[in-house]
Amino acid sequence: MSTTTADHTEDHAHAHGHGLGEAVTHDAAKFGMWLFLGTEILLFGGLFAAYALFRAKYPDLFVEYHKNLDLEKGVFNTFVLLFSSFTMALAVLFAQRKKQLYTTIFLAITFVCGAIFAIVKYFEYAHKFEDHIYPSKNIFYALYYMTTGLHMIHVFIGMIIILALLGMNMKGKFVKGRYTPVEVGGLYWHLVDLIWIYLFPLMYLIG
Amino acid sequence: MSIENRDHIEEHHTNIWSYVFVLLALFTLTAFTVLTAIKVDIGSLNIVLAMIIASVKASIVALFFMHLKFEDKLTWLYALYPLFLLFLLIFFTLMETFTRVPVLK
Amino acid sequence: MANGIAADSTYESYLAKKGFTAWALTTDHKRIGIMYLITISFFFLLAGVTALLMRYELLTPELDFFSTTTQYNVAFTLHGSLMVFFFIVPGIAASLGNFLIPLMIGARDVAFPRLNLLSYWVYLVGTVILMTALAQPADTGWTFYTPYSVETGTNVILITLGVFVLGFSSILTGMNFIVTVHKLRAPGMTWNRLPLFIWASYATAILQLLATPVVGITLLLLIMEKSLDIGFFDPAKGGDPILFQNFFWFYSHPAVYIMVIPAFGIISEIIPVFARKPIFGYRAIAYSSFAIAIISFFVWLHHMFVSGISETAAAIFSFLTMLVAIPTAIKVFNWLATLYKGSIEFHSSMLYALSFIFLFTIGGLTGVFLGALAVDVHLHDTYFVVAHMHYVMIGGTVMGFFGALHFWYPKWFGKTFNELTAKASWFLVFVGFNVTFFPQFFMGYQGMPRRYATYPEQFQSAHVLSTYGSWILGLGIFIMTVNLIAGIFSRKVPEGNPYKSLSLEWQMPSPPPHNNFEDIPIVTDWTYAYGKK
Amino acid sequence: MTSWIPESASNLASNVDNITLFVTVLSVFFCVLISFFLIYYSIKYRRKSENQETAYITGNELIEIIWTVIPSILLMVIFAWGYIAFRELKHPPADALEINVIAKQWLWQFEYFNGKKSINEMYVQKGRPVRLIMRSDDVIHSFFVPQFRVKQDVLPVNYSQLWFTPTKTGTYDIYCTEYCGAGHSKMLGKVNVLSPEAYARWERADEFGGDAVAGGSDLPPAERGENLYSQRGCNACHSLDGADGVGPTFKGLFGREEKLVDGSVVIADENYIKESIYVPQAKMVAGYAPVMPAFKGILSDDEVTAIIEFLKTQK
Ligand code: HEA
Ligand code: HEA
Ligand code: HEC
Ligand code: CUA
Ligand SMILES: [Cu+2]
Repeated sequence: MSTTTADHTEDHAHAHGHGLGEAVTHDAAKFGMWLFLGTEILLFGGLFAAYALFRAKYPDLFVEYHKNLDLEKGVFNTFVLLFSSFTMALAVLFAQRKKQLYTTIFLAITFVCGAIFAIVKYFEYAHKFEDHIYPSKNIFYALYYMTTGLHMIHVFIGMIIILALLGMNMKGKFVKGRYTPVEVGGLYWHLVDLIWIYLFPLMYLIG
Repeated sequence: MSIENRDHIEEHHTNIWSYVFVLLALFTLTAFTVLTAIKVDIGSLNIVLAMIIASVKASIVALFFMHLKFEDKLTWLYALYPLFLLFLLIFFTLMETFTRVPVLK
Repeated sequence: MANGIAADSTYESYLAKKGFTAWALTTDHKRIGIMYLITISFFFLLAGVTALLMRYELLTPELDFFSTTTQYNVAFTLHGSLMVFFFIVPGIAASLGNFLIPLMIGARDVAFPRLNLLSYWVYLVGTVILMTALAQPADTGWTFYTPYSVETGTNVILITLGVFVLGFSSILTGMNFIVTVHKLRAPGMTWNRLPLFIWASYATAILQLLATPVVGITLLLLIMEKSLDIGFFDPAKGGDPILFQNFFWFYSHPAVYIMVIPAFGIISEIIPVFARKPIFGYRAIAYSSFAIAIISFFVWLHHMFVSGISETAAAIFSFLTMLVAIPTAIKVFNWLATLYKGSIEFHSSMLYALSFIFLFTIGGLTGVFLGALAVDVHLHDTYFVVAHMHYVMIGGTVMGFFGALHFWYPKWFGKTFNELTAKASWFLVFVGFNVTFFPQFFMGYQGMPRRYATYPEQFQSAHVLSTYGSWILGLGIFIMTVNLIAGIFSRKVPEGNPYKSLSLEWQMPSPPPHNNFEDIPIVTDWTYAYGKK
Repeated sequence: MTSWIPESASNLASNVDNITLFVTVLSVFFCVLISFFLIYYSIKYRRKSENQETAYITGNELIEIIWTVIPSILLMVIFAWGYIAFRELKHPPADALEINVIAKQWLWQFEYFNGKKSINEMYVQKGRPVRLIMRSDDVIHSFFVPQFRVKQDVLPVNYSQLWFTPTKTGTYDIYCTEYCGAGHSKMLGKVNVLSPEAYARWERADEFGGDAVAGGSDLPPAERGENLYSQRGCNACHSLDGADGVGPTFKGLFGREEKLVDGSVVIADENYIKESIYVPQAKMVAGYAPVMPAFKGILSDDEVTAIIEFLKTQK
C-alpha cells in the first residue's frame, strides 16, 4: 500500500509521542463504555430470558410469591436510584463546566444514594433470610436473588468507580478539561439505574 | 472518523433545569406505575403496562442523562443492537419452549 | 511503493527490553500479542496431547488405556474445553489481533492499552483457575449440559468458573478492537482500504462482545444451581434442562464463528501476497464476515434438533442455518478466483492457506448435512459431528493459525525458520489430519456415537485408522513446533519485507519498533494493489 | 459406495439416505470443482520468474452473483427436502403400537401395552408401526438406532416420542447418544424385530423379559444368568474381570465381605444379593453412589436365582 509520511502539521505534533488527541481519547472511551454497556445488557439478558420463560410457565407462582417482597422498600429504593442518576448527571455537567466543588458535592450525593440503596437492600435480604427464604426456595426467589444480587454487585462496582472519580476530582483533574472519566463512569452508573428500572416492576409489581 | 487529533471535545449544553424536569418526569412515572400496579387490574396486560412505563423511563434516562440524544449513529447502533439480540434470545427461547408439542400418553 | 517508514537511527525493536516486568506489565500491544501466543500455544499442545491419549484409548473397543470410563470422559471434557475456551476462541483473535491490528491500520497501539494488559491477566487468572480444577476435572463434555453437570460429583464449578472469568477477557478484547478500528485508523485508511484481516477481526469482536456475556450468565447460573441448590435447570424443581441448551448455544454457535472468522481474515491476507494479485471481490469478503456475524446469532437451535423441539422451531432454524452457509460459500469462491492469473509462490504459509480452502470446504459442506433436518436426526452426536467440527476447526482455524505463524514469523521475531522443514511438517499435518478425521465421517454415518469410551467392535477398523492418523498429525505438529522454536535461536535474518507485501505492517522494520510508527503514515491506496499499473 | 451406509431397516431410512446422497453428490461436486481449480491454478500460475506479470483483477459482478445465487438455491432445496422428511419423522400414524421407554443411568427399560417389561432388549414386529413414548429417570439420554435412522433425546422433564416401522427382521443396536456419565458408552440395547409369528409367540409367553425368544429359560441357570448379565445391563456397571466400575465388580463377589456405608459388614450371600438387586439402596456398599436401579418387577425370582448361580461361577 502506498503511504507517505505525515507532515508535521500542528495537528500531528500531538500524534507524535504517545498521546492521542484529547478528543479522540474522549470519544474512544465513551464509545468503549457504550459497547461495554451492551454486554452488560446481555449479561442480565440471560436472567431476563429466564424470567420471561418461568413467568410464562408459572404465572401463579410469581404472583403469589412476589407479595412477600417488601414493596415499600422497593419503591423507596427506586426513588433513591433515580435520584442518584440525576445527581450523577449533574456531577458530569459540573465537571464539564469545571466547577470542582459542585462536582464533588454531586458525586458525594450519588455515592451516598448508592450506599442507602445497598443498606435498604441489606435489610430486605436479611429479613428474607430470617424468614428462611433462600434462593433454593423456588424459582421466583432464585430469580429474585440472582437478578437483584447481580444488580447489587453492579451497584458496588459503581460506588467504587465513584470513589475513584471523587479522588480524581479532588486532585483537580477534571478542572483541566479532562473530564472523560466522569462521563464514562456516569454512563456506568446510569446503566445500574436502567437495569433497576426494569427489575423493580418485574419483581415487585406483578399481579 | 479516522484519527483526528482534535483537542476540543464537543459538549452538549444541557442545563440544570432540563435535568430537574427529567427527574420529575421519572418520579411521576414511578409513582404512576406503582399506583396502576396496585389499583388497576387489567389481567395479563398489567405486565405490559408496567413494561411500557419502564421502557419510557429507561429511554428518558438513556436519552437525557446518558446523552444518547447527542451521540452519533454508531453509538446508537451499538446501543440498540444488544437490545435486538436480547429480544431474539427471549423470543426464540420462549418460542422454542412453548411450541414443544406435548406427547400424549 | 513510496514509503517513508524505514528504520531511522533511533530504531529500537519492541523486543529489546528484557526482564520479567518489562513483559508482564507491558502495555505494548505487540508484547501482549506474543504473550497470548505463547499461552494459547501451550494450551493447544496440552489439549492436543490429551487428544492423542484419547485416540490411543480408542485403538481397541474395550477400555484398556484408561482405568475407568470416567477418566476417558474427563479427557474429552478437558480436550474440548481447553481447545475451545483456552485456545481457539481467544486464540487468533487475541494473539494475532493484538499484534497486527494496530500495525495494519497505522496506529501506535490499541485504543486502551492498559485495559488490554488487564484482558491478558484476566485470561491468565482464568487459566490458573482451570489449572486448579485439573486435580479433579469435570466429566461433562465441553457443553456442560444440565442436568448431568448438576448431578455429577466431579468439579464442574471450577472449570466453569475459569471459563466465566475468561469470558471477561474476551469481552474486553472485543471492545478494545472495535474502538481501535473505529477511532485509530491512520489518515487515508478508509474502510474500503482496510486489510481484510481487520474486517474479519472487527466482525469477530462484535461476536465476542455480544455473545460472551450470555455464556457468562449461563455458567454463573450453572454454578449457582450447583452451589445454592436453585432450580432453573432442574426438572424436579420446575426448571427446564433445555433452557440451558438454549442459553449455551446462543453463545456457542456464534463462538464457532469467533473461531473461524479471524482465520478467514488470515487467508485473505496470505493468498493475495503469494499470488501477487488483488483479492478478488474485496467487498463481498468484507461484508460477508458481517453477514455471518449477524446471522450466526440466530441459528443456535441447530444443535438441538433432536432435543424435542417443535417442528416449527426446527424448520426456522434449519432455514437460517442454510442462510449462514451462503456468505461462507462466497468467500471460498473469492479466494479461489484470486489465484486466477496470479504468480503463485508456495511458501509454507501459502501451503497452509491453500489447504485451508480445501479442508474448510469439506468441513463446511458437512455442516450442511447437519443443517438438513432429517439427516441431522441420524447424524447428531455421532462421529460425523466430531469429524465436521475438526474439519472446520483444524482444517479451518488451525490451518489458518499455522499459516499465520509461518507468514508473520519474520515480522514478529526478525528471524526465520527452516523453510524446508516447515514444508515437510505441513505435509505431515495435512496427511495426518485427513487420515485422522476423514474415516470419522463414515464411522459417524454408520452410527458410531461420540463420547464413547468403549465401542462396538464393528467400528474398530475405522478407529484404528483414525488413531494412526493422529500419530502422523502429532508428529507433524511436533516437528513444526520444534522448527518454529529453533527459528528464534537461528541467526538467519530475513529481509524486511520478504514477500514484497503491500500491507502496512510490512513497510516497517522487523521486528517492529517499540512505538510502531515514528510518524503516523498517510495511506493513499488500498492494501491489495498488487499488479496495479 | 454404499458400504458406508448402514443397513436400512425402517420405513424412514430410505428418505434420509436419499437426502444424504443428494447432499453428498453436491458436496463431492463442489469439492472436486474447488480442488480442480485449486490444483490447476497452482500449476498453471505458479511463479516462474521473480518479476512475473500478474493481472489486476479486483472482481467481477456477474460471476459473483452466479456463485451466490446457485449455492443459495441448492441450499434452499436441501433445507426443504430435509424439512419434508423431518415432518414424516415427527408424525406417527394413529394406529402405531405404543411402547413406553424409560431411560436411566445406564439402561433402557421397555414397557409394553400388555404389561410386559424388558430391559435393554426391545421386541417389535416387522411391518407394524411402533411409537416409543420415552422419559428419563435422571439425566438426558438419547435413543438411537442407526439402522432405522431415528434418534430422539429422552428427557427428565417431559415425554418425548419417536416412531418407525421396522421393515426387516433381525437384531439392531440401540445406542445412547446423549452423554450421560460414566456408563454412557455401555448404555446399549438391542431391538429385536420379529416376524409376526415369532412376535405372537413372544406376546403369549408369560415370562417377564420375553425369553421365549432369547431362549434362556431352558438353559442351565448359570448360563442363563450370564445372558441376563448382559441383557439386563448389569455389565454397564459391574465388571467380571475385577475392574472397578460404577458398581463393585462381580469377580469374587459371592461370599465376599462387603463394607457398607453405615460401617457394618455383610457377607454377600444369596439373600443379600437378592435384596441388592430388588432394593439396591437398602444396603449400600461403601464408596459407591446410590445409582443402581431397582429391579423389582423387572427380574423374576427365577431370573435372580439364575444371576446368583452365575455369580457363584465368578471366582
Ligand atoms: C470453526 C467452527 C465451525 C464452523 C465454521 C462451522 C460451520 C458450520 N456448521 Fe458447525 N459445528 C462446530 C463448529 C463449526 N461449524 C462445532 C464445534 C460443532 C459441534 C459442537 C458440539 O456439539 O460439540 C458443530 C456442530 C454443527 C451442527 C450440529 C450438529 C449436531 O450436533 O447435530 C450443525 C447443524 O446444523 C452445524 C452446521 C454448520 C454449518 C451449516 C456451517 C456453515 O457455516 C458452513 C458453511 C460452509 C460451506 C457450506 C462450505 C463452502 C461453500 C461452498 C463450497 C459452496 C457450495 C455449497 C453448497 C451448494 C451447499 N455444525
Ligand atoms: C480447536 C479445537 C480442537 C482441536 C485443534 C482438536 C484437535 C484434535 N482432536 Fe478434538 N475435539 C474438540 C476440539 C478440538 N480438537 C472438541 C470441542 C471436542 C468435543 C469434546 C466433547 O465432546 O465435549 C473434540 C473431541 C474430539 C474427539 C471425540 C471424543 C469423543 O467424542 O469421544 C476426538 C477423537 O478422536 C478428538 C481428537 C482430536 C485429535 C486427534 C486432535 C489433533 O488435532 C491433536 C493434534 C495433536 C497435537 C496438537 C499434539 C502435538 C504435540 C506433541 C506431540 C507434543 C509436542 C510437545 C512439544 C513440542 C513441547 N477430539
Ligand atoms: C446404574 C448402574 C448399575 C446397574 C445397571 C446395576 N448395578 Fe448393581 N450396583 C450398582 C452400584 C453403584 C452398586 C453399589 C452400591 C449399592 O450397594 O447399591 C451396586 C451393587 C450391586 C450388588 C451388591 C454388590 C456388592 O458388592 O455388595 C449386586 C449383587 C448388584 N449390584 C447386582 C446387580 C445386577 C444383578 C444388575 C443387573 C440386573 C445390576 N446390579 C445392575 C450399580 C448398578
Ligand atoms: Cu444414557 Cu448416554
Ligand atoms: Cu452451530
